[in-house]
Amino acid sequence: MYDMGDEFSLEIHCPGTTRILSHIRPFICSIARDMGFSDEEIAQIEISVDEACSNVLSHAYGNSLPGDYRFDFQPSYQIRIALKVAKDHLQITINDFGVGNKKGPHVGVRNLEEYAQKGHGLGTYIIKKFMDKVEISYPEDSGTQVSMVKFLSR
Amino acid sequence: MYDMGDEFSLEIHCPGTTRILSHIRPFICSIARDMGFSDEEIAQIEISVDEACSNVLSHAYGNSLPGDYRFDFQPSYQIRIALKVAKDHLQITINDFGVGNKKGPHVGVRNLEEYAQKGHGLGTYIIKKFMDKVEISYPEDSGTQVSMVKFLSR
Amino acid sequence: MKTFDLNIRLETREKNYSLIEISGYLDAHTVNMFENRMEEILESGEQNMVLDLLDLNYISSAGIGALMSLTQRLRKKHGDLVLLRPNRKVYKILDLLGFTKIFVVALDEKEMEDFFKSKKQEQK
Amino acid sequence: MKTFDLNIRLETREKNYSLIEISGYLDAHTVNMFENRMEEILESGEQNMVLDLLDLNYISSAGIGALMSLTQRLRKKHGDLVLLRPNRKVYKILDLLGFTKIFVVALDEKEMEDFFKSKKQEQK
Ligand SMILES: Nc1ncnc2c1ncn2[C@@H]1O[C@H](COP(=O)(O)OP(=O)(O)O)[C@@H](O)[C@H]1O
Ligand SMILES: Nc1ncnc2c1ncn2[C@@H]1O[C@H](COP(=O)(O)OP(=O)(O)O)[C@@H](O)[C@H]1O
Repeated sequence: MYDMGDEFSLEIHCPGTTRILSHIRPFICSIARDMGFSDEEIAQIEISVDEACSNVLSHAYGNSLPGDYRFDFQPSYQIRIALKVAKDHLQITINDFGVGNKKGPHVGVRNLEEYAQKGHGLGTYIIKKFMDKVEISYPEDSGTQVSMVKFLSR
Repeated sequence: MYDMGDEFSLEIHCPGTTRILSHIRPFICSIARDMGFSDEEIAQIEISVDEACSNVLSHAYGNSLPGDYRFDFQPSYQIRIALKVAKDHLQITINDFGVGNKKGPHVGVRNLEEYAQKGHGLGTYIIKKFMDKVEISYPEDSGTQVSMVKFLSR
Repeated sequence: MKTFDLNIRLETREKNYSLIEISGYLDAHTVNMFENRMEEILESGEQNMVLDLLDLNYISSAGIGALMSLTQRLRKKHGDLVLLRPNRKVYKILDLLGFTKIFVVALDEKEMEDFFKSKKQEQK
Repeated sequence: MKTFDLNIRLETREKNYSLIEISGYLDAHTVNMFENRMEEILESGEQNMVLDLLDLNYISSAGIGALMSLTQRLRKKHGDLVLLRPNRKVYKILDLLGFTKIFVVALDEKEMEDFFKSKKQEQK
């Protein structure tokens, strides 16, 4: 576990391509494992980060509609992932430089019945279900910011 | 393999703590594997990046001498790792904001006999042995920059 | 050698179902390939599909969404989709989200065969 | 539960050597812990040490350096360090760098015992 007495932060800046997702996941899992999260919690953190990043790819850069997964490769489209590793929690903040909330509110479904009908909105549902704190905001200089926190249970 | 027709880049900014090394490694390996490098080549890339990062921790921020491994945790001390994924090669550039070449030239041993005597200088030896191109420079606004390239053999 | 992101292998076509092995990960990157392959199998007239998930290491909402619409389409044809022996991690994610109540999940081949038997019984 | 970075377990003290299991990774982060533990065993008067590397997943120059100075110290006492069954990856790195010519590497227990036998012979 991190016994350095102090928290620390790190950042990843990567291009908006789906290919990157499978590389981000082991990195996040490695850090979560090292902090002492359980296998189940690690899986929850892994998918939550993946969902937020996938959303950037499918929504932030404006060439797709909800439910329409077209993940074009556009290298100038960035995702920034900031991690703050603290004694009792992990905070992950995902930023993009896309459309923000101009396309409509960033909300997920409320339950699986709603999802079964609509066929989209599951990503945000997952993040809210698995993380202890979730904040979605729209910084002026950037598109969307999704900030999530998971506390260590022990 | 990356068949997007174009290369892309990504960056990691992380604190100068040895704990980070074990998280960087799987990330680098995941990308190298995806590019199509062999297991042996992946292991070579993994250790080369690890050596360059370890050198930042032991030398860049000025509280240790060659051969004296004291890896103090100082969160303001940063390592920047930039990856350029291209069709036929992977370029990795490691930057720090430390002492640069003020402490003396950045050279490793020439062979293992020299290493057996001196007891240090192995890191640079490894990087030069395993990577196809290595450039060490001292940018004005930063400490040391180690840039390394590995070509895909197929 | 490169390990593939997603491998899809049509294992057998039994009398009542197609058995398809899915290995690797099913995320936003691989979901298109998955959907295209499933489309081909659907178009061949299949009513029941069994996905062997033993070597599936990861699934995200993109993958779950693809499983969802596949299930819905097969059920419209009075068929079904069976998820066979997902690993602990994939099962846990599906379960925590409530999808084990929506999908037919079979932990082993016996459970899968029992499902098809009892279904046949019902349809009589 | 946290999987440890580096685990060191003194397995047996045979007549002629200590067998120590090393699992995890041996890098700049874990090398201090490794050196401290080895120091304790050295101070207990041990002349020959066998490190069982079966579950060692990674080694960097920091780890190699620690093995190097351990080897040099044991050889001064007319003893030796044996690296027992390193995995493919660790072996490959040591080999590509030329360290399999400097260290005593035993691919299995028989090779290790043969090494000690032939050494005994020599010393007679
Ligand atoms: N990074 C983003 N940029 C812009 N809009 C977003 C972003 N992330 C999510 N959204 C919006 O929030 C909605 C809900 O997202 P989500 O719950 O993941 O479901 P889905 O991706 O299936 O639509 C999206 O349809 C989109 O309108
Ligand atoms: N990031 C760095 N900043 C400053 N000096 C460095 C850096 N990396 C390497 N050096 C210098 O280069 C020398 C050789 O490094 P290396 O071959 O890794 O061996 P070692 O770390 O065992 O000394 C170091 O002793 C140090 O003086």
